[in-house]
Amino acid sequence: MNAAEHHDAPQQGERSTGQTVALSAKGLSKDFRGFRAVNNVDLDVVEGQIHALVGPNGAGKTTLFNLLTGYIKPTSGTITVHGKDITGREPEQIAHEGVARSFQITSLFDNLTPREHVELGLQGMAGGGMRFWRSDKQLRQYRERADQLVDEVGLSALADRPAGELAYGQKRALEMALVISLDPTVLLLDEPTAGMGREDVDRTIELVQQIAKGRTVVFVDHNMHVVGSLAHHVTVLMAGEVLARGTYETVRADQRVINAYLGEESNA
Amino acid sequence: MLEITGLQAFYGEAQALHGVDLRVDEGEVVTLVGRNGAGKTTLLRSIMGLHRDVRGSITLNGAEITTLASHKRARQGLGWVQDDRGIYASLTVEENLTLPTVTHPDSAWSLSEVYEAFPVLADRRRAPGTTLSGGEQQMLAVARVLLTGARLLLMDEPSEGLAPVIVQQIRDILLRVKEQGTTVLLVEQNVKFASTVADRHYVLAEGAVAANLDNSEFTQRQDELLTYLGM
Amino acid sequence: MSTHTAHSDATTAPGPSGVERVTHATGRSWRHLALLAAGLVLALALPRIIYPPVAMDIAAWALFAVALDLLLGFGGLLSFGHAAFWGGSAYVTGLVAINYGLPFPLAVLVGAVAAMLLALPIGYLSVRSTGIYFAMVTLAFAQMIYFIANQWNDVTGGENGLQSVPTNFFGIEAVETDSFWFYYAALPMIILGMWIAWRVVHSPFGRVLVATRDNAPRARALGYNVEGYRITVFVISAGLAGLAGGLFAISHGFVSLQEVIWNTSGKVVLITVLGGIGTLWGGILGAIVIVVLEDQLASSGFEGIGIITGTVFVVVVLLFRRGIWGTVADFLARRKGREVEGDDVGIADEEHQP
Amino acid sequence: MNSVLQYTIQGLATGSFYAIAALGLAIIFGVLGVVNFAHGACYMLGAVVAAVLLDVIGLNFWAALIVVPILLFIFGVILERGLVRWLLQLDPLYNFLLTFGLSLFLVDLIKRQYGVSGLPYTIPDVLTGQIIMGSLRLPTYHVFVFVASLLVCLAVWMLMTRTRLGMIVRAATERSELTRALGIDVGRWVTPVFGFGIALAGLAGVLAAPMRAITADMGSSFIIILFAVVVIGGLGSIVGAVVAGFLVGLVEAFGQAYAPTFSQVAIFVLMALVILFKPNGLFGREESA
Amino acid sequence: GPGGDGEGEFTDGKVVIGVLNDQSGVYKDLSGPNSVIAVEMAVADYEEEYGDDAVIPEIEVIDADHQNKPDVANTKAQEMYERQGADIILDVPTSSAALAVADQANSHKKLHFNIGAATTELTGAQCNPYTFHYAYDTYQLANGTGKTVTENGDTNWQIIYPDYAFGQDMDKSFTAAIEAAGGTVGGHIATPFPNDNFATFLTKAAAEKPDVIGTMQAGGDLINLVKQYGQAGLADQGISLAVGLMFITDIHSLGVEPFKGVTFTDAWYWDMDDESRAWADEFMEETGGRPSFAHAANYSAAKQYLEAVQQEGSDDADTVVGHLEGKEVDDVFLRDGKFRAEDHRVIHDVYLAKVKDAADVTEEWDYEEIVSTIPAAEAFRPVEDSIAAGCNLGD
Ligand SMILES: Nc1ncnc2c1ncn2[C@@H]1O[C@H](COP(=O)(O)OP(=O)(O)OP(=O)(O)O)[C@@H](O)[C@H]1O
Ligand SMILES: Nc1ncnc2c1ncn2[C@@H]1O[C@H](COP(=O)(O)OP(=O)(O)OP(=O)(O)O)[C@@H](O)[C@H]1O
Ligand SMILES: [Mg+2]
Ligand SMILES: [Mg+2]
Repeated sequence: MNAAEHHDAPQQGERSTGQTVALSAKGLSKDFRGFRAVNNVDLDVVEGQIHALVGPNGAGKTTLFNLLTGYIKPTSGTITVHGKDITGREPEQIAHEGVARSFQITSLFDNLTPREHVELGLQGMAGGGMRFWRSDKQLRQYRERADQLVDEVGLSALADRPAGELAYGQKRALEMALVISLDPTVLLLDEPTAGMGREDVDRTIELVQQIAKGRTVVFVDHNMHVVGSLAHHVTVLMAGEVLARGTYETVRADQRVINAYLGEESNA
Repeated sequence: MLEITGLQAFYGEAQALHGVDLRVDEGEVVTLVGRNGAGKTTLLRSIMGLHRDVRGSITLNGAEITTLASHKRARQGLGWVQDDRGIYASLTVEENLTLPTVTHPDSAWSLSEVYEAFPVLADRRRAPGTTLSGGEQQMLAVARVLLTGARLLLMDEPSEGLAPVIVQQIRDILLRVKEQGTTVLLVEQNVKFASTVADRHYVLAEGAVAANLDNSEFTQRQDELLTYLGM
Repeated sequence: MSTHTAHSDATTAPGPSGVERVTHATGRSWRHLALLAAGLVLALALPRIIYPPVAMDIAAWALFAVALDLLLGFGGLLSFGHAAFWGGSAYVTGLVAINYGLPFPLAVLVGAVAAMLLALPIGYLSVRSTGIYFAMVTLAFAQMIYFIANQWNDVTGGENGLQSVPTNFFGIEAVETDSFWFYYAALPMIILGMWIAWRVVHSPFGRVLVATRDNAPRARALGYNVEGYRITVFVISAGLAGLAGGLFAISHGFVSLQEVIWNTSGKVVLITVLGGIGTLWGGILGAIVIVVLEDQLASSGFEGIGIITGTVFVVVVLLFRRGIWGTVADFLARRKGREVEGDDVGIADEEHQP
Repeated sequence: MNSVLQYTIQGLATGSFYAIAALGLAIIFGVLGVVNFAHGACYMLGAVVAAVLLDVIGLNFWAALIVVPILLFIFGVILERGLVRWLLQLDPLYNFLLTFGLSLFLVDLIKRQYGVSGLPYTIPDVLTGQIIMGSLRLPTYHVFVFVASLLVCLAVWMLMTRTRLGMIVRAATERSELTRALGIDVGRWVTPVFGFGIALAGLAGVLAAPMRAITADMGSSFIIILFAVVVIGGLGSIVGAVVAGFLVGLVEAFGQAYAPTFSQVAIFVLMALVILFKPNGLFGREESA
Repeated sequence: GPGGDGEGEFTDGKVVIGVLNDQSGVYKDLSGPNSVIAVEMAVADYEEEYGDDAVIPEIEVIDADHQNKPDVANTKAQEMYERQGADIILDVPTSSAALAVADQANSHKKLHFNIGAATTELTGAQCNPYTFHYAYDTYQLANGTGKTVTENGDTNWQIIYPDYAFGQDMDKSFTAAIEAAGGTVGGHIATPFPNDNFATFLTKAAAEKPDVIGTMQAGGDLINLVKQYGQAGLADQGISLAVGLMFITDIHSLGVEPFKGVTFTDAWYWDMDDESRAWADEFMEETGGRPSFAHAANYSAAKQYLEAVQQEGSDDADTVVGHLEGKEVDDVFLRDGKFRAEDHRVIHDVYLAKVKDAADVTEEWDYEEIVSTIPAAEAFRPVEDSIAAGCNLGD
């Protein structure tokens, strides 16, 4: 398996400096009715780093995300978070292990306001959602923190509008707020800037940088500007397999990556 | 070819378009830029007859089409690539491609031409449409409309979420389409992409046309536009 | 639903409900109080207006409908098999009353607990699906319960039913023999059941429930065990249905297969839809209309009650999807010139996202 | 051994009704996203109309096989135009409820009109009697029903998967707005497809008429079994509907032979097992995450 | 008679007869609206017969549809007794509904004559002082058909019965009757209920090569079974079919063809003699159809009740019951009839009937041929057995 060959070098180096691995996948594969979307992928995400996952369309990035967060079950391979095996767990259990994700296609509760979204996220982590005998005034305890988060992503003016009425960019922002509300140790962001204007993109970059402090982030993005400004480490996927890994600079100089993915833009 | 005057569009009580005036001539490639929520998608959907809560006038080749049913507009040569791609889960890739009515056989691409341009699609022709990745679906959506031979393509952010190589591929295809004399109205956020394919640019802000620039003006004023429009 | 078009990351399964936004209303509490008072007055006056056994039927069906709406309107799950719990509890209540002579409130509670136990495995299997799939699966399971009740002769009395279920009430004869007084003895349990439903909706649990209804995968990503919530609400709903079914059994003094047959599941759905999905209290109005209508039709000499109830169903679904409660609330809101946006009642006419 | 063969044929004959009717249910669901609760009532109408036409104008069985489905097709068209269409844009549960109300209406209407004790029906002599092979006696009619329904299922499957019409129909189901924008007049197809699905239910009814009691209630428990069939097969799966239809027929026959008391429960146990291990049914699509 | 002298005692100045039955479900044809008409005929006949001598100031007939739902029956019965002043409720098919109404009769101390239901519980464990069981029951059906068919030479039986209370009851009663008559039951095949597919069961039964298959199915299930019996060609193999419970309305709706040669027990047949035919003609004028035994029984029950009231000059339930207990009567329905005091079973002659060949049918509703008459004393469950089953009216 050629993926194994060119992956060990940088990783070994990092490990020897005493950094711990927050999220790790070993030999992960997924078949969809005979079609192998993810093939024997090894991935180690070092704690505290921002890790980008890039690759051509259909490389298997979203599928990998879905595997890591339990939305689909791997055909083979194992996944660990902070050393704990979570293979085959349900999404909500993985969330409780401190792994939060956003969705490539916006996925919100159309009838809830941004504030209610965030309250829901805060409660999800704090537990207590099952308390059907208590009053929902309980949720007020999260109000302050919720307003703060909504403000951080620039939605305070819209805090009380149902999410269904927001424009796309605003929804993406809310998506971010929701992910942060889970206060995760590991964050998986699927194309956080897709469909955003430049101003929003820059704000999102800032936001990601800010929330990445003390956290581990894995994200997918096609915007090389975003990848370049954020990622400490890049893994390039191609046809379900790892094509290359390393820093942004090493990866973008890799000829295979240029051929398969970046094309002429790398010279631009 | 396409002429729009005083177009207003509504979502219930909210107004998304506040009197858009715009024209696209035969053979032109025109982009529509503007920040999120400016109303670009709404405009395209209104032209296509999918958003019907509108006032104003839309004419195609001089004929009023404001109230025409959308399948009839399609038959008059309008082709639409929707922003969320619109791929059928219950159809295979090939069925997705062959589904639309071929309206202008002379300008229509053939299936083999499409497969040549997008080899991925050929590989997965028997797979259900939505098992393709986001980017593959985008290619499928573009390819599909090429097969109909539509004379005026309405494309809503075809480069969104695509890998740079694929974006280049789409751009090449657009250039090829343009060469064939097909007219294109393109919604685009990617300014660089827009400036390499288009002749003219409409800047949409808050539901109205804020500027109509040709390519050189557009490139010149790019930075100003970017900050002004927040793109 | 999601199986039909499984194409996006978010295979949401919206129930027919929709805009029920559990609002934290301020300043509207006086309206709620007025409504509550009106409801209580109605509940107290009912057996004076309507023949007491019929009034009792209304109360039981109303609670049954509220239980169903808890599941349908807030969990987005349409159960077409709730008769299993209403009837299951009725049988258990009847058996307990006959064999142990418990005072009826206790017997009914035992019945309700039994319904909840029954709901556990059925719920476990059913909540794996949503939308229409869920409706069909629950219907099929209820039919299974029906077959069992029919065949388990020695216990259920089969076709003959359980006859002579006693009404024991601490030796208070008025309640035990007079349906007028029985109504007042049973009413607190009905109100208790409704209060539980209200509590559940307006709890942190209720909030999450609505979220799982609107977008289950997303709720999962927020760390919520969606199936867990669905099973929980299913079991609570079954318990409340059981409470209603047990009271019904006591008030009639017998239990028959009628309580577990699928038409009973259909009837409670009709009542709920007529009252207004996602309104919680709509079922009360629905129960008044349907129970009285059926009672009248039974003595009217009109053959073919289904022609009327079927028509009512069709008309409501076509023209008054928000049900009586929703339509009235809507109308009042409009008249007051208020925006209907964010209203706390009614069902959505939202487009179904494929 | 003999009896096993005999039970198999009986199971397949019963399964024929399930398969054809479930096919109609699956197609309607596939195209309109509607689960037609009135499908049992339409099956009943098929049998009742056949019986009434025999009585009133002497329409024989062979003619009924053609005429009755056509009449039900028309009925379906009216139903779609008049009622179902108005709810297509909404959550599919609304049409489920609508058709539920409709089935209450239809059943009691037929009761009022034709009583409750059932209607008589006779079939051509060719189909009476038994095919005798050694010690095996197979009712001719059972064999006929099985073969006929197999052909119908095959034809429908080809129509849906191999023709452009089938493709349009599937596309329109899924994204009617986009399909219009691709130049296809969707509205033209929805109605006939609904009618077609109803006609299949009617056909099942005609086929059932000679061996079942023709009463207003004949569809009431049928529809519930039908639901179990589509849940087992996978809702919206055409192949699933047919395979599960025959499968349930066999389960019923063998259940009756070896554990009669539990034969009906057996169907639901099968269903429970299927949803336990394959929540989307045997042929349902795997959900994407 | 004692009633001749004018005014009697009447609770509210009138006698109210409630007819509570199924007007929209499976028993609609058997009893249904036509039972109400039969009762009205009885009232008219009473008024005509006594004219000015009638003691009852006013007679009112009310009716309701219980839709075969026991809870509706229960509420309606309660309403009839309490609100509408019913003195007696008639008919009430469907066992569960019947038992519920009997219970209401008992607690209201008002009368109930049950006609439409078949359960022997009404004269067994659930019997009560205010309820009489009038027309037929499972024991009588089994005894009639099982015994007579066996005695006629078909001794080797297979029984197919629906696996619920009624069917199990019938299976037991039939077996007892057959064995008492010297026959054997080779197999008891339980089937689900309701069920529309009997092919497998018939195959199983036929495999044992019996003389006769006895089916305890009723209604739609019976029709299913009869059709599938025809298709399986069992008649050609010399296996005949005896039916536990069948009504003339079943034959009417399907025609005689499918039932060719089937034997069953009927409590009464409209064309059995001149008296019955005369009444059936009257009935036909009113309704356009011929009466089922249930219609005749409703007529008879109303008539006998009014007669008793007339005799006693009172509608007091205890008085009427006292009058009826042990009374022997003969009317168009009750031949050699008697109101048994011990268990409130009303006994009378019943008949073993055979469905006519199509060629022998001369007019509409001409479907049955009476094979033999089973005398009242033999037709019903002996009193000892009722008491053994738990009936205790002896106080
Ligand atoms: N279904 C809807 N209901 C209400 N308002 C809507 C709806 N869809 C869009 N809008 C509003 O109409 C305006 C224009 O939206 P539109 O989608 O056309 O913008 P856009 O320019 O395409 O934005 P983007 O770049 O994010 O795609 C926005 O303010 C949006 O909030
Ligand atoms: N549910 C599924 N069934 C079958 N194939 C699938 C399914 N989901 C994804 N695939 C296939 O797996 C491959 C990887 O898809 P994935 O969505 O992970 O790509 P991606 O890297 O996220 O691409 P993009 O950047 O375009 O979103 C694609 O070829 C896709 O067709
Ligand atoms: Mg992706
Ligand atoms: Mg847009």
